[in-house]
Amino acid sequence: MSLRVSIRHCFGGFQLDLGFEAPPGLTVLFGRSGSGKTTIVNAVAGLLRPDAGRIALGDQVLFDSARRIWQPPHRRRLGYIFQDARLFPHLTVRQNLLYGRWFAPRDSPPDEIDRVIDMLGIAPLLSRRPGALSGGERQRVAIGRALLARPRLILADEPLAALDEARKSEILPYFERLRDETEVPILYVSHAPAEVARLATSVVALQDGRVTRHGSATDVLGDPEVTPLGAGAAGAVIEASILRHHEDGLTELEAAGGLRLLIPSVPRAPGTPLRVHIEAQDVMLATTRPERISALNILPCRIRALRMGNGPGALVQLDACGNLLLARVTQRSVSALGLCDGQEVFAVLKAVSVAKGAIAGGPRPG
Amino acid sequence: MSLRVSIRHCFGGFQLDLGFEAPPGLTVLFGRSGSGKTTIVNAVAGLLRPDAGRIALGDQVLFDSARRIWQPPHRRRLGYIFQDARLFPHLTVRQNLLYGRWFAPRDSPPDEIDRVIDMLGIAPLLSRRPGALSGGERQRVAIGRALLARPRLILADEPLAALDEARKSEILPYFERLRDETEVPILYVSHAPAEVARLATSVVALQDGRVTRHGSATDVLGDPEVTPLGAGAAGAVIEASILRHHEDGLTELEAAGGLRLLIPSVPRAPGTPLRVHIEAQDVMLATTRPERISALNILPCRIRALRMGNGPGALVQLDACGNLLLARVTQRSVSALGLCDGQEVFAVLKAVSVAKGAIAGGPRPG
Amino acid sequence: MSLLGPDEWQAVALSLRVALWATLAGLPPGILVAYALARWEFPGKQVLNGLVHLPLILPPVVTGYLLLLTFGTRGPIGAALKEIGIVFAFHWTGAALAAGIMAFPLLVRAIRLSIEAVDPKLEQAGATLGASRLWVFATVTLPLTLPGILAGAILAFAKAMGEFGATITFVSNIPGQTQTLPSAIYAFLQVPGGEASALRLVAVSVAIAMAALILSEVLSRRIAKRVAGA
Amino acid sequence: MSLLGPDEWQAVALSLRVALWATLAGLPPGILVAYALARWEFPGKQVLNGLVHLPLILPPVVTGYLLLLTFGTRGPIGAALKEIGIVFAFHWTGAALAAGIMAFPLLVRAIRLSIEAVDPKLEQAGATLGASRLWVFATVTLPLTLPGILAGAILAFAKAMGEFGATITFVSNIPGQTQTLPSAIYAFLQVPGGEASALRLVAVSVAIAMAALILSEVLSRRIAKRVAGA
Amino acid sequence: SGACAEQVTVFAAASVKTAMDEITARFTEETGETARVSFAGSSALARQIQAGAPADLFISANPGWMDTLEADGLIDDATRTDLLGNSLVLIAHDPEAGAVEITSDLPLADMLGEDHLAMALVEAVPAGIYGKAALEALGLWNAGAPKVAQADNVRAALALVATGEAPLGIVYATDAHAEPSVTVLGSFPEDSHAPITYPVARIRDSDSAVADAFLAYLQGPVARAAFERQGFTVLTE
Ligand SMILES: Nc1ncnc2c1ncn2[C@@H]1O[C@H](COP(=O)(O)OP(=O)(O)OP(=O)(O)O)[C@@H](O)[C@H]1O
Ligand SMILES: Nc1ncnc2c1ncn2[C@@H]1O[C@H](COP(=O)(O)OP(=O)(O)OP(=O)(O)O)[C@@H](O)[C@H]1O
Ligand SMILES: [Mg+2]
Ligand SMILES: [Mg+2]
Repeated sequence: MSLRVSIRHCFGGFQLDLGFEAPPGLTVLFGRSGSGKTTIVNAVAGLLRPDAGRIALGDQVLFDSARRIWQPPHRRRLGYIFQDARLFPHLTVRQNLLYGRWFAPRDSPPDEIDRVIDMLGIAPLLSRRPGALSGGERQRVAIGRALLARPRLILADEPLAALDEARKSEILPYFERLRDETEVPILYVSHAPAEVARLATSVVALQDGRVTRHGSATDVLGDPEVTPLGAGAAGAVIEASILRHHEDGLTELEAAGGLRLLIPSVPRAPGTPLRVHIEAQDVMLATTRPERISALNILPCRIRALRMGNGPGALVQLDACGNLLLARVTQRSVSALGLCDGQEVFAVLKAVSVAKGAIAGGPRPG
Repeated sequence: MSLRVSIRHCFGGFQLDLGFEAPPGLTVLFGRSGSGKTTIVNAVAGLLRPDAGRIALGDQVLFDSARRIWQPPHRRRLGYIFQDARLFPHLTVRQNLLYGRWFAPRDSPPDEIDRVIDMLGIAPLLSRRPGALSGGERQRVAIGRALLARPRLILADEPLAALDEARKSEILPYFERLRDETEVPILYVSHAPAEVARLATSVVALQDGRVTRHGSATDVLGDPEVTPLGAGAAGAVIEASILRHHEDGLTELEAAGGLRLLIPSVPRAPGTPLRVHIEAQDVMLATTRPERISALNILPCRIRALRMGNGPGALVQLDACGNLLLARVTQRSVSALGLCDGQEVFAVLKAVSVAKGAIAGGPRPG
Repeated sequence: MSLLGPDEWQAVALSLRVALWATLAGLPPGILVAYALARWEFPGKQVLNGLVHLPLILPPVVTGYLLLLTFGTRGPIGAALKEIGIVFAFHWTGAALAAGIMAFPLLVRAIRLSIEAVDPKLEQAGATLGASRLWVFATVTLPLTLPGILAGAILAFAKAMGEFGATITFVSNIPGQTQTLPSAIYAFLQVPGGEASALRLVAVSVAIAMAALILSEVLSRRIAKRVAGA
Repeated sequence: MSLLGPDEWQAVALSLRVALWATLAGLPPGILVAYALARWEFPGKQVLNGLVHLPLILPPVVTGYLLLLTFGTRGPIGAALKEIGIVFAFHWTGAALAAGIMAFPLLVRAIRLSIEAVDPKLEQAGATLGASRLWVFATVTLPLTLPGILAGAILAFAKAMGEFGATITFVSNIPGQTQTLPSAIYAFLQVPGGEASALRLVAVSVAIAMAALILSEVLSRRIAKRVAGA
Repeated sequence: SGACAEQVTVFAAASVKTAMDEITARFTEETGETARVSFAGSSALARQIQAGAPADLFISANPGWMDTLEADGLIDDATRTDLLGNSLVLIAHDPEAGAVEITSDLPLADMLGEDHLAMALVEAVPAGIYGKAALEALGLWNAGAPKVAQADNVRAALALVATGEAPLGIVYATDAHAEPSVTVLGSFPEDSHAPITYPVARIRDSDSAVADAFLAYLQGPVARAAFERQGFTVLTE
């Protein structure tokens, strides 16, 4: 089921005017503070009625200003994780979690509740009220409440911003599973490049209420022109699949053109598609194959383009067996190594760099 | 001025029992969701009266249960950036920003307000009310409100969590300047390893209401035993100072033992102390000096310790001219290269990796 | 207890019954009207608002007289209701009606203020989770409004315990039937030497209202504590 | 306008003056008491709370009589005040006092509810920024309580416009001095055939109160809009 | 429609409460029948009877309201009787005050000085109406009018004098009679105002079997004694 959004809205000084289609899977809304992300999510949720436009989820039209269609929020069957948690202060954590269930069809697997509670680590909080929770605890309960409503569409507005890294790494796989194993489309607002790279099926980049770039995660994140993430986050996304597992705990991946990559073990069956986000700053270049070095991935490539930055850095687009790869190096190295377009070089990258938070089950084809 | 905290408090099931001394500069409170960070900050602010203990800022005792001393919050002259912004809904953004000024001594530089408003990018919002702001805008106004109160102590509870990377990178230097150029101690709660590494003079690691580790940022972040940041964040911190600026935009640093490092230009005068956080996963090892490679920093080191992980990885402690360095490599590389304790190796690291968000003006000596 | 005579105990019992009914029966329409005034926009809203406040503005005698004209056995509504067996005129139900109407503005204002203080964002959260407007009202708005409902109820109860002008004008002062504490007090105050008897009744009335007041404070504190999350 | 005679116009003007003063003079102590009841814990809190509600519970005549005993020229307080030139007895100020006291519980309850709805977290934020309790009250609590203050004021005004029992008992009915609209209305209703005259005065009274009501709604909506951030 | 047959419901002006309480108690003792009395202002009671109140008898303190009911055909004209009479007195707060003769020479304005003369509402309440008529007849009204503080009923006027708020007042003799903290200065001449009467009548729709018996009892010796104890003049034989 895909979500089609095309809306115009005006708040005093702020103009929102955009359209995009979120394919099945997880679509990240990405943009600076005040660019209109929450406004879009609210419009999809039915909490804001845009001045004009149309919003449709699959066949179902949620809003159409031309045809005067407006579904009220409670008919849309959403799970909205608000930017501010918005827990019900008079209900216990358990009652908050089960709130959506009262109104949802009763066809859920019986262990789902326990699974979600476990994943979020909120079992000890169940009988408390939101007033007695910490910021992160509140946010986790809000995530649980939305997920347990058995929604047809999940809206997540910076759901993990208040959480520590360890907790994030426990919750991220759940979103991955939601994305991969269910039909529920997810609209996800995030500022964190690692989260975006890991979760996004498609990315909508926003600026001042307009879409500046929209496409698959691979496209948007691999384009050195689009670095809304801040320069540090530029990187390439390679679609690969698991080739085999080595005995010393490494997993070997194969991408297009027979490109092989070694990464720390991923507990999935061989053949599983995987997406790998390789940050430009983790890639070194060498003109001869380096020997006796700890890096396990030494990939022969050809330089496709060389872009000098304003500072001391340069961004190099590489073609590795047909895969796009980005490397960020200094201009001093460019001249020391005599790098130029079309040159054959070796990209050097560590197995652990490839692994860090940037591996994800690839989105289902289609 | 240093802040000494030693408190005991009990909430239903949760027990807080800890003590630490925050030296001048910026102290990061670091720990998982629900570990007691906000509780400590509230106690320092005077919003929570702990069951027992003592809190002193320099000579001034803010709280002492034994001597029945209790300074009410408004006498403490704080700038508290709340985890939830807590803006005054009936005041405009400008009135919110200036609120603390009514009560502060009037000795502030006249351009301070404009400087803070500029840094936070909230000039277009000044006449709005908080109800019409986005989440990130609200958080920025909250930061400005606290900073403009001319506090003697800044309490920041995840101040940047709701902001995009670009905005963060605009605000972080301001905290650095506050830390380095004023006497105001800062107690800073953060989950983001990059922020911690960049800002912290000292780090207090918390777990379940207790201090598990406390020391200078260099110590806590360089200890491979303490990786509360998640494995990805383990790294070493090297205290260096600017040696000179090169014409191609690079800056050369010198650390203890004459160790030289090249990083993208830092706009500070030669001689300025700098702190460099080098993540373990950004360091490669080679047994012969690599040639014709883009990495600019190739540091001769001796292996001090080799620690095999449970997975496929290993953490290597290196001595680089007396500086501690950490490298995360695969066990396969360890055996391929025949790494062992005491061996001489080369640590290979890119200038851009050293630079990424992990450079900071070193804390003043003392 | 020999503090009061049998007639007087009857008046106490009747007053309690009247005040309780005035309060309880007033709550559902009071909540509805308060919600409508707080959250809806509709034509005639100001008229409704004015009507609700009317008993406060009019001298109680006038309110009582108007009630007598409309709900008396010969009044347009009174006659119709009598057909279906509901009688207000010269009956304790009439005293409850009068007290309820006099207390209604207090009830509505307190509840309305509380409803206006409920954060609409919480109601929105309920809606996104699938709760219709009615369910959101029942599960979010109403529980969060409880302190206001309690405050309104206690105001209404106190007012109903003290109401006299409209009641005596509407349903007279028939012992055992419509003689509430305040009308008994009134009668004592009309004759020489009745002050002492009046004072005893005043004391009883005040004691009852104070007990209700303290009960409401305790309840309301308990509610507040629960929401604050202790 | 020949709708009313000169005496009646005088009563209208006096009623307005009395109701306005009763409301305005009641506000400062009303806000103080409401704040104390909402936010402080002190011995005798329940007693204060009871006292505040007393005028609601007592028959107005009793309240008026008690006022006469304490604030009359021979009463303990009245005598003292007379020394410093403040007279309530048989004076419009006495009518304002009576109306103000009768309206006080309504005022306090509305304001108290509003204060209780102010998020203490905002007050804490004010305190951390250096505002003392008084400043926090003035700059945070009070502005956020405005809707409740307005609601309380309009209730009090309406009540003061309609109050009669306590007023006439305390200051009686001296045309031009203490004859308010409600006592004029009462007088008309005492004589056979006086209904029509009473009705005209009722209409005037209702018109004034409705105008005040609508004004308060407009103001309160404006406040709400500002806070919601339009 | 009246009340059920075993009892009689009397609507009586509140000022006769003390005597009526005594009379109904004796009536029940003697006959075993109950008499309930609803005490309120005459105007309220009359309007309720107009609206169909279940009253059997009406004792009004204001003949005007009885006239109104009679005109409306609501009472049994034949049963209407002037039951009680009363007189007006001038009272003072000062216990030392000596008796005065109330004539047109009474220096009312001087006696009041800056202070007030407490009366019931002079246009609305019988005691006030009679009082005003008496003052007018004596030519004292113009001097006294600006000083009159009108209470909503006689008892409130009495209270003003009792507390000393007003030094002088005009009330019924029955009220002054029972209030120890006022002094009666003198009675108004009977011819200075219309006779003060409390008419009683049976309500036309009354179907109480006891009503006639109680009406007779009210005119009997027990009732007479009770009324007289309260200072009323009993006008029936
Ligand atoms: N009023 C309260 N009553 C009971 N328990 C409380 C109360 N406030 C906080 N707690 C508990 O105390 C613990 C510490 O809370 P605190 O807010 O200090 O956590 P934190 O470290 O700031 O977490 P986070 O990163 O999620 O904000 C939590 O387990 C929380 O549930
Ligand atoms: N009620 C309102 N009235 C006027 N302007 C508003 C209102 N709500 C939002 N805005 C403005 O609209 C813009 C978009 O707001 P929105 O909340 O969608 O931003 P966002 O992308 O979610 O930002 P953030 O990352 O900070 O949460 C902001 O500039 C904000 O100031
Ligand atoms: Mg937002
Ligand atoms: Mg916290």
